[in-house]
Amino acid sequence: MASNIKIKAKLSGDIADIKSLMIHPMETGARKDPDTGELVPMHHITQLTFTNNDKPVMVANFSTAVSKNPYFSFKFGGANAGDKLKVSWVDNLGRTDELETVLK
Amino acid sequence: MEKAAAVLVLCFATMLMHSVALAGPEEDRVAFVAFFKSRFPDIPFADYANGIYAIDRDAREQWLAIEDFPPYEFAIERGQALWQTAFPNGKTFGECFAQQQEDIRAMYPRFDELSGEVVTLEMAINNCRTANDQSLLAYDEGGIVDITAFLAFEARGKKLHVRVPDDQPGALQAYESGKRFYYSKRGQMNFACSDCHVTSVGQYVRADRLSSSLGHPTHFPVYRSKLGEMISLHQRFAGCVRDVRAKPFALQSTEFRNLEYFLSYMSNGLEANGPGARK
Amino acid sequence: MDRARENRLSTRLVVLAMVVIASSGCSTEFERQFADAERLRAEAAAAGSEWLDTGKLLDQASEEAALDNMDAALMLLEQARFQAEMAIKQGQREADAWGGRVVR
Amino acid sequence: MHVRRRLFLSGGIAFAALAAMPRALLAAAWPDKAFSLTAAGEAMKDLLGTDQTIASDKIMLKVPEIAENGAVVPVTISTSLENVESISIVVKKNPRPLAATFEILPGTLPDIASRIKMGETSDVMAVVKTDHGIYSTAKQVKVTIGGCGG
Repeated sequence: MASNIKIKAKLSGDIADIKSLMIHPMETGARKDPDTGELVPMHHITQLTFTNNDKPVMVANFSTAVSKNPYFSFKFGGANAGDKLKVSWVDNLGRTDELETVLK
Repeated sequence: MEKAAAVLVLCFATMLMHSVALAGPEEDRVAFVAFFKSRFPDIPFADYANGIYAIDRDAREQWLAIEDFPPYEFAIERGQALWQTAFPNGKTFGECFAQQQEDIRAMYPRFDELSGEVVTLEMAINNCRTANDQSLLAYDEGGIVDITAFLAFEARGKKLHVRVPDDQPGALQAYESGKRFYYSKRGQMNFACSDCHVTSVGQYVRADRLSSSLGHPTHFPVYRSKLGEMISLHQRFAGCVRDVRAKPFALQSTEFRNLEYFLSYMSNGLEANGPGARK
Repeated sequence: MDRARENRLSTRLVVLAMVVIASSGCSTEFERQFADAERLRAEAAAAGSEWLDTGKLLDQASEEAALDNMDAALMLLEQARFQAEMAIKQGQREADAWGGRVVR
Repeated sequence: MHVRRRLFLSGGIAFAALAAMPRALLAAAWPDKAFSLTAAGEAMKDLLGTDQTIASDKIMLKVPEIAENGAVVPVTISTSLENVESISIVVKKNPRPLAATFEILPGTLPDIASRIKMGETSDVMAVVKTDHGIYSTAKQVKVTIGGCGG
């Protein structure tokens, strides 16, 4: 089963450059279904959290204005090869997803 | 004497007409490439594989930002899983193809002498399923688009190599029919493909710049930002036909397959660089 | 979307069948004009030059006719017929004209 | 609130995080009110306590001049300002102007990128909160009506 989150991590010295991409509709709640003409209910990621060896390094708060299949990148210091980076999100319906990767 | 001269002129004119009408695919392609070279002298041939971003420098930067981590990576991954999953009889997709995995994309579309028609990659995938007693995949759904995304990715860097074999008259016929489709006006807007993508290439239609047909088929399937999903080349064809307010043909119809055959031949020599990201 | 199109198409066929049956007896002005416009649409379709909205106009015409809005229905038929005729002419014109656009 | 609770229950991270960084987590509640407000100033007041920001040339905001597609506008923000606590993206003319806000936790660099939706041509503001003030820079992004692209 392919994951619905992808992470690309690059270490330069102790700086980790983290890029992430996830599958999510990010529905604004204002869009009409072209077939039925009915409003598609709001459905979006609210919070995206990254931890490195269980230490939080980034909390990203999203509105519906983040594009469908969201992309987010950031950098943090004090990283080492072998660190365990974990990303997880929660959306407004309470659904979650997560992925763990090892920094190289 | 005068009469003889007239006959000679007539003969010459007929010969000229013949040579024009009988311009083969290779002559067509050379002229096609030369047209774009004269329209955009500064764009290197290879860059046409990047589609509209060869022409639109402003948009190119946004495209590169998306290509940095493109949403189609999920499609490649899903496609790879589908490709590698064996059929119930234990055989795999790979066994249906004569080429190595990375060589498949650039060889399609191809003319199949046996069935007498153009076979696209999508069709070949479904033919493989039929051969293994599997149901056909729908051409407007994810599965087949994902598989072509995977094969496109595997083929990156391989040059398009579509052939119209001399010894197969059906192949030339299919090519000619695609060429005719391409240059025929259609729809309420009365536009031919070539009106936008040759004659007016690079100009604006409202806020959009018209892309070059040289390089049109190299990067499919594409992730369309406006849809938030992957689409095939034929889905794009259908979109264009609808835009000129003509009734679109079915995905993988003879019309669209022949059009793909012609367009792909025009882009021979460009690198396959799909899947792509488009607005 | 495709399903909706199929449904419309089958509605059109049913209407056409009704028209054919009716025309054996005393057919109304609408039925005659519908059959005529539909025949032209089919001719354009066979030539591969059908326009986008012609079928939609025919569907709308039969909807209006079902509601007994005959003026509106006949006007829509007239538009459909005009489109179909133009599409057929376009196809005939292009049988030769396309060659003049080929890049040489 | 229940959204936060679900995140806590969803895995071990939250408990580990709670022990390690209580202050950071407290600051990280999803700001539902700020996200729901329809005026940029009000949203900023709710999120940051003020809509007054100091214009700064130490904030690098990279956005396209003309968006290829309003559905996917790449935004990159970085800053050389010290002690950054958060970075926010505000799209003045969006129906709900606050697009996203990022907690820059200790050790994390103030250097982020994302892709956002824009309904129409608007100023895009990068708002940087540090321990000594709130700074911003803005650029206009033109959003055009297309429909025939690619």
